[in-house]
Amino acid sequence: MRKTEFLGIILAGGQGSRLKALTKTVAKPAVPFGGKYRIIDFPISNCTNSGITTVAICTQYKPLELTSYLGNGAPWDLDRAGGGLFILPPYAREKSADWYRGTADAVYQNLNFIDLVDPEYIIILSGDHIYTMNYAWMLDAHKANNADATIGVFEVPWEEAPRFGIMATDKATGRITEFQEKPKEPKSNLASMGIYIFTAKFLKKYLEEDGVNESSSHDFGNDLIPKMLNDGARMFSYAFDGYWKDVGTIESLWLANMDLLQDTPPFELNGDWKIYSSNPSMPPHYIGPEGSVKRAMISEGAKILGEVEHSVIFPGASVGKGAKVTNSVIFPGAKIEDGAVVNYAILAQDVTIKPGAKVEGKEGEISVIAEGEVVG
Amino acid sequence: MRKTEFLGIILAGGQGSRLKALTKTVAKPAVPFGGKYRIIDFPISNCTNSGITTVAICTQYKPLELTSYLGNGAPWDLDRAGGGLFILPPYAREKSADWYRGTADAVYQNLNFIDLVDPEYIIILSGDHIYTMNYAWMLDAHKANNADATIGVFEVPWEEAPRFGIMATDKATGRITEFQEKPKEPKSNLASMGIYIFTAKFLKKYLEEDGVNESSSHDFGNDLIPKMLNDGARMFSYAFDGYWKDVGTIESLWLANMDLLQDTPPFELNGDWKIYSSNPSMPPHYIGPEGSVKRAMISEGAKILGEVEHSVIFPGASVGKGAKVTNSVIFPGAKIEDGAVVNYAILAQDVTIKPGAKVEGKEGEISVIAEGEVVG
Amino acid sequence: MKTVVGIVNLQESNELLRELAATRAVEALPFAGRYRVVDFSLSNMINSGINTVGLMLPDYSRAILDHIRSGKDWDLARRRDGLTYLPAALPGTDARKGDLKDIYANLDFAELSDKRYVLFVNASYVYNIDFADVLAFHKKSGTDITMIYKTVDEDKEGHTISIQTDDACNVTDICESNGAPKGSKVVLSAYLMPVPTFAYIVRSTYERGGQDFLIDGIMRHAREQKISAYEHKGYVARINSTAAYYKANRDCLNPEVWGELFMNHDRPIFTKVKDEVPVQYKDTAEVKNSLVANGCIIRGRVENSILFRGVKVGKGAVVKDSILMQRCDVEEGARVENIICDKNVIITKNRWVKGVETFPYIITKNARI
Amino acid sequence: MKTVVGIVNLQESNELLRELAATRAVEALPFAGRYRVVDFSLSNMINSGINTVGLMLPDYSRAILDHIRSGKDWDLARRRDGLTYLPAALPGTDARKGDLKDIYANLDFAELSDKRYVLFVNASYVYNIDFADVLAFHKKSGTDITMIYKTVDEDKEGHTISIQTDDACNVTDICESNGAPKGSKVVLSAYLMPVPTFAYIVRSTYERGGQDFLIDGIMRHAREQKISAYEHKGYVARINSTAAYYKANRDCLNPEVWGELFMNHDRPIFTKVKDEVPVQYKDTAEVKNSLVANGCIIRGRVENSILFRGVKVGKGAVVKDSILMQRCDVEEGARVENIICDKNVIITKNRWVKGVETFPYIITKNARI
Repeated sequence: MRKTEFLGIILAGGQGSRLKALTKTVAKPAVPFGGKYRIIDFPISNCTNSGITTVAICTQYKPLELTSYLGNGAPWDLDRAGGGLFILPPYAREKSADWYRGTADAVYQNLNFIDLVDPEYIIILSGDHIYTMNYAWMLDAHKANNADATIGVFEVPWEEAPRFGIMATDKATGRITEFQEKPKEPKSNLASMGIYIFTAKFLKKYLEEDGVNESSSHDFGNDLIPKMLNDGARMFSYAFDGYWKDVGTIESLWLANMDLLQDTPPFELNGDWKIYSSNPSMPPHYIGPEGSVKRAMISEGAKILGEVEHSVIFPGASVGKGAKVTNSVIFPGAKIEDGAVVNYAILAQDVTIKPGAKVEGKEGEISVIAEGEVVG
Repeated sequence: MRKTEFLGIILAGGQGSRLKALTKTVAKPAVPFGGKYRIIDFPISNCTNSGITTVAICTQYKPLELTSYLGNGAPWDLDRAGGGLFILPPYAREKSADWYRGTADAVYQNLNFIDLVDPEYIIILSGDHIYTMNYAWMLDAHKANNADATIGVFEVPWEEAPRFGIMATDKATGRITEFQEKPKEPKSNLASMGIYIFTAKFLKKYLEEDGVNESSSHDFGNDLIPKMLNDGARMFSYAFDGYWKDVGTIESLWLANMDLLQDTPPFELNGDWKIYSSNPSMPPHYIGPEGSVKRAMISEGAKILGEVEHSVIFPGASVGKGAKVTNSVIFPGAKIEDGAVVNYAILAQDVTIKPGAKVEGKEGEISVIAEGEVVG
Repeated sequence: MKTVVGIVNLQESNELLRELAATRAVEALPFAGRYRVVDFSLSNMINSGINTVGLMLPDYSRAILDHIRSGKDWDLARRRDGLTYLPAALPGTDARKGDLKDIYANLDFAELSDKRYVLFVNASYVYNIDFADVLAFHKKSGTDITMIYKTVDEDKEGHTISIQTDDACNVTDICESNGAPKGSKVVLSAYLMPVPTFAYIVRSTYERGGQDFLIDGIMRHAREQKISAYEHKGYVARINSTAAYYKANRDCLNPEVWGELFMNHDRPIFTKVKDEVPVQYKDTAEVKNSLVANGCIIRGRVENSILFRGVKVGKGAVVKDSILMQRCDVEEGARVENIICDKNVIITKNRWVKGVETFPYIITKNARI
Repeated sequence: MKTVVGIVNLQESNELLRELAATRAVEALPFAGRYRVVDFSLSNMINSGINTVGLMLPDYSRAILDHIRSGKDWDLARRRDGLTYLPAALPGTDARKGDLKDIYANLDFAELSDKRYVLFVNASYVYNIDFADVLAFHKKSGTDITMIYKTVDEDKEGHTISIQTDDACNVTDICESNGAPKGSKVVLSAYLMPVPTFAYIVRSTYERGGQDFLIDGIMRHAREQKISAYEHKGYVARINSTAAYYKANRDCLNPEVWGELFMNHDRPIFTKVKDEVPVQYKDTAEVKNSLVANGCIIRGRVENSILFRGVKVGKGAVVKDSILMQRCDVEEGARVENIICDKNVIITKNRWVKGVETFPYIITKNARI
């Protein structure tokens, strides 16, 4: 294995239990998003675009589909000799065998992997968030500050600050003075995005201490960051002002998809910063002679013979003649047969809506049909 | 993931505890062999050469170095779109988290992976043996016999039969009539090689039964094969008459290496059936003006300034001026400095023998120096 | 199919394709919104289990090399087997025209491949086939050579080679003609035969002054070699003129053709992956009977058209019966009908452009109208 | 180095290389038992972090295409960036000789790459360098172009371009000569400059009738552009004649050169992987001061020689001061001295062959002596 300067570690074990039916068979990072992507495509593509060539993905809950999706890393150009994509499940060891005890534990349990790669800097990312960001610039800031740790933050409205992990900083330098986890009286409105760059040696020291500390919950936010701050480490904030979304609930997932349909979306997928994903080898989608599509995002292999409005349609989905799909998100391979009606819904992979059947939710109460189910 | 007809599963979790110092940091399948290979190169290369394009490797003990060695499977041409090499460690699950309970359990725990690949036939291999074999021919026999299972066997001397799992067969058809595990009174001298082809559906049924059977030891040889035979399944033997070696002890590992040095080796590595391995990107080895090499196998990047006889030298190892290496196996990167003497020894990776120092074993008592150690 | 080595011939004459093929080989022409013509031959081989493929580079090799690169998107970037580029014979060594010279220069590729059969295909045809069926047919036929044909269901124009067969599917006559009536058995320029037979035909024909593999090689040896014919019953298009190109693209607007060519789960057509965003339809979009590739942004009206990746259609713009290649931009209020726009064409605001169906108006690369 | 696009020029004249380069480019010559000359340029780029590399195909492109294929063994089979083959300009469009025509035809490769700098190297040189140092030097120098040179430590023969520099490492004169005395600053035909500068030089020179990048492009613009010179202090060999080829191979028998070129842990030289077995030395082997590649089987005496993959030396045979390429077979009792055997040569039993050191005897491919 080749030495790399900057190692990416993506924590992709999240169960995403608030996504209910959508995470019955897959982990949250493998949930489809935006007409062709999976959530995890965003942090991985950010890594590739930031020039990070060795990326480790810590899996846990329902790892199989995620592992199969990631394959050998080729879609993200991470099928590299002596580097590339590594999947790190919480494997059973000689003596103990547990799921990762916390976010920090997932990294701690893989310290021997880190030693093998021997990076100078490590970025810890979450596999759950939708955003585009150049981590190379964040590393530049980390180096310029001669920092031990740099934490990505974004401004939230003051009234929402109590819901987040808040970083109080020195305005002039960005140095973090205090960390407050969901504070009643926030000292700042800079919330942590769960993106950390650490100088590798520094991180290893803290992980080794934390790993054997019985009273720790082994979480970056709860345990390591406060401890580091207490010890007077050089920790800086790095402000991000783009689109950033945790799509942790059905409503937020639906809403983030609908965001893409605005005339000028708050989040531009179409720029130079490409999001890569595993490709389904399908032709351009087909709109039939009686089809109609308005305010929609539609992907390859879809076949639209009916009407689609204000919806996101994934590869290989089909909408039959006279069928009507509105305000909905249709995952790959779902079939909406002739005359069926789908409104305010998310249909998971390979769902079938029989001719004339109806799936109708409403705003704030999105209807969800789980993978493979047949309605009507 | 693409459907494949013939899935290879290699059980590579073996601790190889009888290899002592050599398996302190790596699993047995990752132990070097034959001047440039690792043991696991043999079954993987056999798969590639037999046209098997999806290969799963069940790891367990010390998986990290093995995982890193296997990389994305490119050396074996297994970095394929929708197939290729998959590493299956015994990952911790929601409820339970254990090491594989037995050889069959390693496969049982990965039934969902098998469903994803959806093969018609599965070959189960061990990652511990040195041999070359065309599994495609074995599959042809399996199909021709319309078999449920086909087991690779080789003839052993009758007096050694009690040490093996023995298959009593019908001479005319090769159909297995009885299986005896280390029998005192063997009914045949056909020993099982631990190579099984199963029709996938048939195997799944037995694995599912066995997986929940509390009284089973979850082992192919102990549990599944006898049960299948009892049930009257169509099980056939497939005779192999080439070189086959379990290099499970220091002596047998040393001996198998020495076998390669015979004037006409019992095991030809130089034929059309290539053994692939991860390549170290090193130049042809250099023999110095005062060097001398006789009856030896020497690989790339080695630098021989002294004397080498009846020994196997791996990539990047060096033998200093006036040093003498005889009857030994020198793993990658080991340094034998000027004037040192090594006889009847195995030096593991990156061992250093200081100038003038001596490491001397004798036949039947091979000296072993563990990875990274410095002698003298 | 591990016993077959595939050779893809990129030597289709491009004289009838006018501006479209001025700087690229016919086989490099963009097709059906996302593909290049050559993708079909390569994908057919891979899907049939042929892993050793030689690609005979045409004179204008740049577009092909750019498209295929390492062969990774076809899973042909392999250490053994996989894709091998076969460069054309050096100019100057021989003044002859035709493909035979280049086949002769690369004959050792097939001979040294350790394979038993050669599948030699001309890549200017669009179809989706399982060559394993052809191999099974060939083995059963007991003949020396198997060629693939299509019984055409309408009159065909242009240079055509057609065959006559007996009841046992053996070829009794091969002839060259200009056009072929409905019902003719038209050759798809795809041949399966043992490597030694292939080498014998190429060598003996070339060394006696032959120029063309089909005409000089196969036709001249038709008496001496037993030839059987395998009928491909599915959709076939041959891209040998602008009209044929235009028609074949529009055929893909038939959901049955679209499904047969592209949505066969066991035989997908692979192409270079570009990671475009799904199509964005805005409020004012009106789209009927069209193929729209990822990366497009549609605000206007699109009918009976094929839009390649990254095309923009502005508000109030109309695109009818047209093919717009990568990154064309039809600005607000513009109107195009029966045209083929090559890459990066801009039709500026309110501009109208119209060709006729039988002779579509071709607008060359990077033009701004 | 992510801001640099690499272009590898394979246009070294092969006239001085006699039979060895009769059917392959100089850059495709086998070297040091396992490599091809082009491996150094490619590996230097990859090891320096340059991931976008264009390879300008020579006239005889077959050997290069066979060697590099998808670029996978150099980790250049990538979806983005990675390796792009740049075909030569079409013959017939222009009768000029020289490399400039082909550079001009492929100029858009650099211009469309989104990179800030071009590193343009001639691949007929053998050395191991970190181009990141060159980039740092270039940025610090504030000049338009940086070229790499080597101060030669002995008199050089053959066509040479050498430079004069001032104390600030800026080039004050460039001249072409036949041979260069010890201490000359000899150009390695490797240039680093911003993409627009490169495009300007190529375009303005070619469009005014220039033929050669170095002579017409760089030398003619030397007054107008500020040029700095980066000294490479390590080992360098230029492969431009049989004598140079023979000497460079034998230089690798010096453990220091061997170590510097090949055993630098951060900068390995990549090549096509062949999966050969380690060398088998039998009881009667006697080997001194030699490089022996995997796959060889040695039963005889080998001295001061380089043996490529799969060479066999029989019992009682002697190989002295020679280079034996892939799969040569020196049978029992044969004796070869000061010869270069191309691939697959067989020296039959008891046959003696001897050349002289300054003009080694070349035995062409597949010969049986």
